[in-house]
Amino acid sequence: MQGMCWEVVQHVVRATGVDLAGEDVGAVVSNSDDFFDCRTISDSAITDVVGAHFKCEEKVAQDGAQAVYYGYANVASGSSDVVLVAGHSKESQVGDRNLITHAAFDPFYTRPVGLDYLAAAALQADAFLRRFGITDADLARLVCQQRAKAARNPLANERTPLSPADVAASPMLADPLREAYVYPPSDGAVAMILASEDRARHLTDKPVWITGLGSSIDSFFLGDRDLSESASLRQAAGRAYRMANIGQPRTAFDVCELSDPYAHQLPLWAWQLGLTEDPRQWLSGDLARFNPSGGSLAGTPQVVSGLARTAEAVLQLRNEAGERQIPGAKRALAHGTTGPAGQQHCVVVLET
Amino acid sequence: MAAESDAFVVEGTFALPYNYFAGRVGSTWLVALRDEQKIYGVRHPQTGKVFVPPRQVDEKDFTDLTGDWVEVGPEGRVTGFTVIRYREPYQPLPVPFGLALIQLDGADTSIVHVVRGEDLGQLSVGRRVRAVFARERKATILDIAHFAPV
Amino acid sequence: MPRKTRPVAIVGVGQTRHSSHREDVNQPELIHEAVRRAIDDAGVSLDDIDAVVTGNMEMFEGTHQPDMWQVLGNGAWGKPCLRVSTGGTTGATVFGAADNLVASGLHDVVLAIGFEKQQEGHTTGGITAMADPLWARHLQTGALTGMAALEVIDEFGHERARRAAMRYRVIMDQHAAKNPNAHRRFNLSFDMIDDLMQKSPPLVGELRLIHMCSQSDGAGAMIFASAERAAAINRRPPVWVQDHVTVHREETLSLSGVPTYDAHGKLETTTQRRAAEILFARNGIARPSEEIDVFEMYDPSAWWGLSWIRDFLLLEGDEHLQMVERGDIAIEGRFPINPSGGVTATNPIGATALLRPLEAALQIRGDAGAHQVPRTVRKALASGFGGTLWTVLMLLSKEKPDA
Amino acid sequence: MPPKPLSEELIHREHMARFPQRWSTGPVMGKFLKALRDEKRIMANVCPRCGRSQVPPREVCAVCRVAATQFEEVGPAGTLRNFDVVYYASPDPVTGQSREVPYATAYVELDGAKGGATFWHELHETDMTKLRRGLRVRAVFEEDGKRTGAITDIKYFEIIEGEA
Repeated sequence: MQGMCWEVVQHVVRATGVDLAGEDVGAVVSNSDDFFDCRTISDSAITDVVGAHFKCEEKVAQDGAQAVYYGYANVASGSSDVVLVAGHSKESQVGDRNLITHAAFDPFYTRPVGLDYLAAAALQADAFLRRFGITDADLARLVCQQRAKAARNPLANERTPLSPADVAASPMLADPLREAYVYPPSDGAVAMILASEDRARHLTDKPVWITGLGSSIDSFFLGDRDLSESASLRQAAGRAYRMANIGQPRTAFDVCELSDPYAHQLPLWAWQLGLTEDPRQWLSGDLARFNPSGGSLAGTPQVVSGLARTAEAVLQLRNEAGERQIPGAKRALAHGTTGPAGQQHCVVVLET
Repeated sequence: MAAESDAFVVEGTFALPYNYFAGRVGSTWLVALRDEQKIYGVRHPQTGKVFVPPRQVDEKDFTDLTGDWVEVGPEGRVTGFTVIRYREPYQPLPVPFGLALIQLDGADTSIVHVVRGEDLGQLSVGRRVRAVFARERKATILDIAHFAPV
Repeated sequence: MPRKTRPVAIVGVGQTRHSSHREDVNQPELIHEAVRRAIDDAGVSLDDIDAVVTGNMEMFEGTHQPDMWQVLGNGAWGKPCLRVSTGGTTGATVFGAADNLVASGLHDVVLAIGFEKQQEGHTTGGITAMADPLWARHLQTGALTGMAALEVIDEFGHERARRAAMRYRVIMDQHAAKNPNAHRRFNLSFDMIDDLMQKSPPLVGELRLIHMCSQSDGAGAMIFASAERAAAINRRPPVWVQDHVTVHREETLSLSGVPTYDAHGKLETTTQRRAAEILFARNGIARPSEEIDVFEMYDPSAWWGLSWIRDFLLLEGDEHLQMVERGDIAIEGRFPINPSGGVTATNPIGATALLRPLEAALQIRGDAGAHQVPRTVRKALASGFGGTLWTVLMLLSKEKPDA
Repeated sequence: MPPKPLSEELIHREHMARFPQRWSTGPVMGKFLKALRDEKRIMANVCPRCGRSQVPPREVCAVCRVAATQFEEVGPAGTLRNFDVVYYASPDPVTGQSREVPYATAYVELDGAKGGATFWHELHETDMTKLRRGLRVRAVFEEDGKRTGAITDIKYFEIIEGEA
């Protein structure tokens, strides 16, 4: 785990020339989860590798986009000029991820009936697909398309191409979610340097600016929500777009990196983000700019998913995304989600 | 210098004991399941909205909801469902089993519970179901053993 | 001068009555009590809150991503809600995050929440789970260690050290007796010191049961606002966040307090001393014990509390022992520490490091009731402790900091 | 209908959370554990900048923020720098079971370790009044065939009688 973090921290240190040993980094915002790590104070395991020995380190224990949100606040508050955001998660450590997310349900009303995030996602998929008449074949096509993108992304966990026949043979886990519609258990770490305008211009000749941030949380009980949509994502997006002065989200972004650990969430989020008015039609359109990385579905640990999506968006805007590069990308949207069936959402708008 | 080949995997366990408290509001609901075989909701004094499971306040406006308990169900309609086909130690039934959102008669929100008693392929939105209480009840939500089609 | 885009005020606080057992409420309901009181204290409505920062340590209650469930009571529905978690320092990290969120301009009014319901889990087992599973988990015993005691005993002698630690503990208990929200109140008196030194059951080495912090159920909430919003809310005298400093350290030391060494083989400083040096230098405080009017310290045990007085106040020699022996740290003393009774009295861990600045804010407002210190409090210091001897130090001020 | 009174009986539910774990040692810790298992040797790693030892080894030197790459054998004897005598029985999160008390844990400065680095382990001694800082102690290894590549391949440390 420490090795994994050190690798990504070294990468950003080399890329930016930030002096980790000196006073350059004012604060570290770490991002991890005690339950996935099965370790109280999961950040104490990585204090040394993120360079926080005798320094400020603060852990955001939600999806990584929230860590970006807080990292931004840390810089904008004036307290730090340079903030290292570093997230890690090793889902391989607990053999069965569902054991962990089951524990997110309250002990009296929702745990005894056997809920976990997979079951919650299935209930959401049921509601959303039914509302729009989206079929198993539609999702299968989407997943094959997205896997083909992942095959061009050397950072993706699952890069094996999928055919519709493979998907059809994929076992149904919880109707309508097949195994192929669920992200594989994944390990990973992500690091990112956030800096004030002055410092950013010194650290890189290709800074990417955070111009919009929005976050919101919905009700906990699944039966309190309309699972075929997401009020909190609409709120989060509205806030981010207001901050970034975006009036027409549908045409505003060259690249959208959305946290889609379950396949049906990509059209659902795209719709609730205002990127399309009709998610069914959207599925048959040109999806090149949506998750060119292959998305979370190709295997990003849930905890760092939004941080990884943000990092992908940054690579795109820096024109450093290799084979998956969207030419001339100027403005990107990155998104993260926490909790059962997307209870909480965080939206980040990035521009060159 | 350590090499990649020096790494190996150690198998182990993480285990800790817990003791959860339902609180007075939750206990009221659970005791009613056990002793009365009745399902209650809590009604918002202004909007009249009936919430199940019960909760102390409306999260959106902090209105106290504990003053007006209304009986709901035992019948209701399925508002969404899945069929669970993967196995976990914490599941209440052997797989496959139906897991459904059920809006009990008189309630404005749905609860999640298990459905059995018919071909799972027949499970559908709008389906009328009825709470089947367990013979031995222990003040848990599984005092409703499952929901069955009416 | 601390650098800050804009000043931030504390406009309302609320806490539960802390207790060993709260079977009558579930987790969101316990949080709700504190949140409701903070909102009432500030005289605002739920709609006035722009964002929420919350924190606890999920292994204590065994709830993964607990903020998801907590939304039933914490007021975060439909709002940005950040959860930070850094062990014992969690509440202080919540404090810092709320301050940063307002100072950044992202939000004008932020609700900060710390919470723990220790009764639902095993506190010591939960803390032990912080240790690396491959080399330390079978050795650690939560936050229990006698090494802090051993250090003080080695330096000042068995009799003086043990007596000073117990005197510190008795003073804390006398403070707790004046605080209706405090969890443990034993009515200890100085004439019981000899007896306690002999008879309180040992936990680890010279760390005895009476020295150690409690395990409490409780929550605290504070409302932070920009100067403009604070002026508009204006129900209580505003308390200003002057500054906060976080100093973490590597994990290899665990909680022992064994000294480590820097790159040159010299004894490293402590995170307490380092945080104090940064904070005081940045805020022009040359004589902390004279310029600061009250200190709410996260004292997980009487031994640590005693020992850290020296580090936090940048003292040398036995000055800290003398302060305790003379009674300087009592409510009516020259440098009151923990008029609330502190952490040996009350410890809902995720809330504890937020309760420190919360109590400090009450002292500045003059609203602490029976445990109000008998003087005008202009500057109040508060500390958080957690992780592997991590420190957060917070400075609150009656006067609005210069822009 | 009269309002329903809230329950006087308060319901609780006991639960043992149990998660199977697959801890990856990584190369650095892996090398340390394999040396215990295969060679009964305690390997520290050393910071290339400041030269301080770390036992167990870490990926980096936290002070210098550089990768710590070189390994050196330390111990098996050393000097007791600090210790705890534990009387309080707490659950072991690896098993969920309560531990037997009293037991002692020790911070040992192993011979050859630089920069004051100490190593934390169990100290086996039935007479707790003997314990004091500065005592000479040594690692006692698990017998051949029983070592598994775990920190417990060192069974405990024991006092070396007669050595100051």
